[in-house]
Amino acid sequence: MKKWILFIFIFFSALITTGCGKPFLSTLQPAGEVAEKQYNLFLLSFSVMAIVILVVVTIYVIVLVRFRRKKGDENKIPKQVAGSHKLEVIWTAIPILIIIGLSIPTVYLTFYFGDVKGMERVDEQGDPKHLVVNVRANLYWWEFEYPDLGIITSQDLVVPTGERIYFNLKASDVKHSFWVPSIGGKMDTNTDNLNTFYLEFDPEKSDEAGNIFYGKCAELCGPSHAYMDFKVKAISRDEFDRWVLAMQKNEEPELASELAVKGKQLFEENDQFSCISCHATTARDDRPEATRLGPNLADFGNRTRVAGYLEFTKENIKNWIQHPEEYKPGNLMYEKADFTDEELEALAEYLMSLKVQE
Amino acid sequence: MENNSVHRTSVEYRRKKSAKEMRNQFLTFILMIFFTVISFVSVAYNDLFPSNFVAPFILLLAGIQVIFQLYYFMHASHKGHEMPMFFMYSGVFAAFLTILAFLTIVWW
Amino acid sequence: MMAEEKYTPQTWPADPEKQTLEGRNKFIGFWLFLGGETVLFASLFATYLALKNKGTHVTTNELFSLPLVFVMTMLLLTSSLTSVYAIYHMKNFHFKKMQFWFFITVLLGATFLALEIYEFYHYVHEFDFGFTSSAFSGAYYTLVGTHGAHVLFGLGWITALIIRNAKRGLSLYNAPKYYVASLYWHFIDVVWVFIFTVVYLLGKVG
Amino acid sequence: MSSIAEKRSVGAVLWEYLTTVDHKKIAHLYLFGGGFFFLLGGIEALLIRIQLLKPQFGFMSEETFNEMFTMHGTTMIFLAAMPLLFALMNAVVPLQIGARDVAFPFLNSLGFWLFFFGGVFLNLAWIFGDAPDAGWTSYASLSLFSEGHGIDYYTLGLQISGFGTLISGINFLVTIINMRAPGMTFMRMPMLTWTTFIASSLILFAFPPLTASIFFLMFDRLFTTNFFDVTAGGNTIIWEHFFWIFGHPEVYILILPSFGIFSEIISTFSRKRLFGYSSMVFATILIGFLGFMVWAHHMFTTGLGNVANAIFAVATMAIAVPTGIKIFNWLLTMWGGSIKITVPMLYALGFIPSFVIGGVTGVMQGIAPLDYQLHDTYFIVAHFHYVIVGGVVFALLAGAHFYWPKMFGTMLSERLGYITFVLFFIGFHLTFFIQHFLGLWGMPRRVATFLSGQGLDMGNFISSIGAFMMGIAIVIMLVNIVITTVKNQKVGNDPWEDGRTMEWALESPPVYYNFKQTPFVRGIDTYWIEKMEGNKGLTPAEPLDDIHMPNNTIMPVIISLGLFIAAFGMMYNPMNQVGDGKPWAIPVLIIGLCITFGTMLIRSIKDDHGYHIPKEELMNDKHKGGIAS
Ligand code: HEA
Ligand code: HEA
Ligand SMILES: [Cu+2]
Repeated sequence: MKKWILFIFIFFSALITTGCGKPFLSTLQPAGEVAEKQYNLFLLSFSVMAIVILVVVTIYVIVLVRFRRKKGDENKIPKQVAGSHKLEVIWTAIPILIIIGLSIPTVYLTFYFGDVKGMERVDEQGDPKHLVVNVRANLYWWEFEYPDLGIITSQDLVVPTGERIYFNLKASDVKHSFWVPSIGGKMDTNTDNLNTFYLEFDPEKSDEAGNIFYGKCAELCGPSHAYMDFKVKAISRDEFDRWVLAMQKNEEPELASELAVKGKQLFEENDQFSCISCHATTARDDRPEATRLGPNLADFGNRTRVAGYLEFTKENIKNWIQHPEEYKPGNLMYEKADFTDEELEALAEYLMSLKVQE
Repeated sequence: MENNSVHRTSVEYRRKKSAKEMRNQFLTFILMIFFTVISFVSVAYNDLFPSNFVAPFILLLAGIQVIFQLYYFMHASHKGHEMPMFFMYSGVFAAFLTILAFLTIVWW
Repeated sequence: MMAEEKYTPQTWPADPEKQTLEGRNKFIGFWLFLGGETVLFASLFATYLALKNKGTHVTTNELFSLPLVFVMTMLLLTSSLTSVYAIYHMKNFHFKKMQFWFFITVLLGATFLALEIYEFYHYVHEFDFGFTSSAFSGAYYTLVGTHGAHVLFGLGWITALIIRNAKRGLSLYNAPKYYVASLYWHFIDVVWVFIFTVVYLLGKVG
Repeated sequence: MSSIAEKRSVGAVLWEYLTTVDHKKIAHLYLFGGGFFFLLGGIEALLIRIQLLKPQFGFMSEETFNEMFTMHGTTMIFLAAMPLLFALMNAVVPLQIGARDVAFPFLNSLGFWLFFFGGVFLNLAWIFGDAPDAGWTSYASLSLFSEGHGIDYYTLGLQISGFGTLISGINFLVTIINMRAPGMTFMRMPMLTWTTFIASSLILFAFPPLTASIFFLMFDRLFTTNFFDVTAGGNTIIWEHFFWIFGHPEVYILILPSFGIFSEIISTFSRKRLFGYSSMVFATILIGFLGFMVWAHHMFTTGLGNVANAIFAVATMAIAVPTGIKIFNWLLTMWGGSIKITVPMLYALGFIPSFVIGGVTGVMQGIAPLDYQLHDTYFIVAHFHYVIVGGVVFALLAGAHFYWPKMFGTMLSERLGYITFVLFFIGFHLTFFIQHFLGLWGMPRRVATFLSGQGLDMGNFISSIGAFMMGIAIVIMLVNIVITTVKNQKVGNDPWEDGRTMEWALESPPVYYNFKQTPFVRGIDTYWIEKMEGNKGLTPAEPLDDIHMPNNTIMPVIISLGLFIAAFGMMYNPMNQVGDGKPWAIPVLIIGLCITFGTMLIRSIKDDHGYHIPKEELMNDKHKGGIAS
């Protein structure tokens, strides 16, 4: 039996190193400072724990081998030992030392990760030194506001690599939690306060992972909790600046096709819903937060996923518009719509043409 | 049961003892009333005292009153109250932690 | 057996509440219960402190009036003393006097409760400060109301004891019952000491 | 069932169980009640694992999935694990300390029935539609948002059963404080009694915060108050604090009695007294104490601030020390012993490495900055199933096998027992070991499904397979129980032959008054001492005399039923958040409360002095009641 445990131990340890997890999601393949430090902490504590387990299992195996009741010993009465002062001191003291040892990095890193003073730091011109992103979690979608840049995106967070990015986190309906596993640990988005923390994306690791990371909601928030994914595009600072410029300039796109024009009309007024009343189509949405009821669609055409988790195809867009409840039960858009196929086609066409950059 | 005559003297002794205790309890009561009045006065005329003095002061008075209640009115000083007091203080400990947490790490 | 025996002042033992096993069990059990109640009230206090003056249109300062609370406090403190008297007489096997002092305790408690009801009524009607008005009001009414409910329960309990045993006199069977009822009553008083300090007085200070 | 019961009609047996105040019968009730809910919770677990068998399976809807794990967690913790522990505690603790019953037999029965009706109420949610779906933690923002009455079943059901638990806790405390036989000092008490004592104190102090916060949640949902409504000044973090101020001690409420059970089993089957008894006691107390100072380790990512996180992190890790003391004491108890491998012992042996794995992952989670990654992932799920299944469920299964003869007078089949153990043990590790890695690979917990292409398929598949092995194991155990009961082969007082504590000096099952004469305790492991001196039973501490016994009563059932009825009135009151108030609600509420309080009043007014078994009758009774001669 015990060999068996050892076997699975080795088997699974092998699994970590061979990397069953994916680089865009796994905490075991860190791609940023925070996750890196946490991974090291994991390795450290894991090794300590492995030793603890080893010690226990060693004694355990010895005991089982040596002290099983043998044939002929049925009436043997072992010595009734009350205890041993020395031994008890040893196994009290050693764990205390281990715990003290573990406490040092624990406390150090708690304060290290919790240090968000950089958020307010400014350069000589009085401009903020670091990028700050306001994250607002909503029932099954994410909004990312860049307050110093005056732009908003939804679902896809775009960040520059190689620098600390500070986040303000909050939720507008129920509690969620913001988590990009391979970049760093999570932080809750509460309904009653603002949480702050920072992350950093490693340029090389980002390239290796294809510049897209998966983010997840880590706090149960209702039926579609599992679908509340988001993507993080981690790109170089230059690329990022270009993207920001494009976003800031972003006007209503020129619509190439007739279909798209019709889609735009439908988007703005149709007899079922007024999409525009919830969704903005430019990145500079200056309406107050409470009225931004749906994800910003400015860069929709560049999304990698529909509704955060479906493959980005026209078919999926149409399905989503028609039956959102089927894909994200409990979402606050509407249960289902009654668009004709042409209308759906037009809407999808329009939405796919919403791109701030090619 | 015990011998009756022995009992009678012990009854008298007991009576005396509890009468004495009763006087103590009455004294305690007077003190409690006194403390209460002080508490109310120090708040009602709060221009007389700085408020960062009044708050800890009246809490202290409340604490003393509770000790009075426990040890004089509820006889916690008598024999046989070790276990009850152990559990009361454990409860006070849990209570203290809860209140401390709610005063410090619940944000608004 | 022992529990139903008839006693005289001479044979009546020193600690009547602890003479039978049932009595001792009741005694310890009730104290433990009070330990748990301590934590319960601490939870309510903690909540009150966290939600104090939150989301409300009237603050503690505007709401509370000290004279009324002072009178209530005096009533309850005195009732604590009267129940001490009652137990004193129980120990001396003076059944009538014990009943009398418990009766006074009930009267004082009932007056307290009436004033509290008046107070709540006043808040609701004068200040539009109802249970559901704000987070603060909810926390306030829950804390003070739970205390009030304890008073009510205590009144019912002691009254039931007085009536039930009126004809039977003291015995080792009912002595523990009286005793724990008085413990309960003191505990209610302890809680009130904190309520008038933390809720009312600090409400005026802070 | 016991042999006496079999001869009577079904109705009489039923009535006997409804009205019983005998701790041994109440133990049976807890065993069946808790066992029933364990199966229910287990079936829910299996359904969870079916849904997660493969990516985007669609075996059940997302709503149903949320209900499933919420009910699974709630049922397992409140309605299965705790009552099953109560079953064993009830069956054994009074016997271990030489008592004829618990301190408050009436309250003992009331505790059971409150638990039972609360549990039934909670589970009615499945029948009447919406089940609670905000997790067993029911975090306030989501639980206020939750549609339908699901959360109301949760609040009301847990409230009722919570009262029952609190009552039982106080009862055990008083029993252990007051009802010990002469000579049974605190430092001679068997470990199961000690752990029961400490766990009961945790119940005493941990349940009131839960009660308070559940009231808040109930008020918010049913009477539109604003405790957690942020827009009206409320604060959702209050709920989180309260839940964990309760929740963390709760897990020690579960594990400490389990430790007690293993202590008994390990020393029995090693034929040695417990190594380091006093440090075991000390460790138990310390765990209970520290258990109140670590709750915020469930909230590291909530944003309490660095100082709070650091303090709670260190406090959390500190619990490894007393727990380690226990582990090593068990190992050293076996060291130099004469270890006999029986079914209970197998579970104990399986427990040690499993629990250590679960414990050390707990310490890893205690490292706050690391927990930022681990929190709310399957790593957590793995951790707590390792400690709960590998600790508590193993203890329950071990205890059930170990004490079965004492509770029912028959011996469960060893062979089937081995098979159950092997299947359960392998299935358990298969299910939960891989979940550590699922979490590390980025799988959050409480997700109704996962997408393919994220590297999570294989792990989840393995995990589900393991769960089914556990399912088969449990079915085999049920078969074992049925076969054993049908065979009905009676066993003697000390069927394991190495019994050490007083319960093994008694008949299996003990006669209804347990001890004919209160025994005299001369040291740790009383019965062992007597056996070693060649005595056939315990030394009496008193001459044979009449025995005072409590009367049976139906009142506990009625009191609990009243609350059960009132709960419906509460739920459908016209102010409720769902907006489907019913005109009958308030009357029903009042009727229910009247039934409860009226019965309580009757109970307190009507004298109930119990009855006496006369000495003569005892002399003629063939039962020995544990006493030598
Ligand atoms: C029986 C139940 C039980 C037990 C005993 C424990 C025991 C422990 N638990 Fe666990 N825990 C749960 C049940 C339990 N837990 C549950 C149900 C949850 C999740 C709730 C939810 O969110 O739904 C949870 C969650 C949980 C968290 C929150 C994780 C998160 O959500 O982010 C944390 C964090 O610190 C934690 C820590 C611990 C620790 C440190 C112990 C310690 O007591 C363990 C101590 C034991 C050992 C360490 C092993 C033996 C010791 C030695 C061999 C000595 C040498 C060892 C060292 C020096 C390390 N637990
Ligand atoms: C005592 C506590 C306890 C116990 C024993 C278990 C036992 C099991 N649990 Fe656990 N579980 C929790 C407490 C417990 N659980 C808690 C608190 C949560 C968190 C909930 C939340 O997030 O809110 C949770 C969550 C949880 C999850 C995560 C859900 C999610 O986050 O999405 C999973 C998934 O695998 C799981 C699986 C299992 C399995 C496979 C078992 C197995 O060990 C079960 C084994 C038992 C059986 C298999 C019974 C078999 C029964 C039969 C075969 C019946 C047949 C007979 C008849 C019909 C007569 N549980
Ligand atoms: Cu915990």
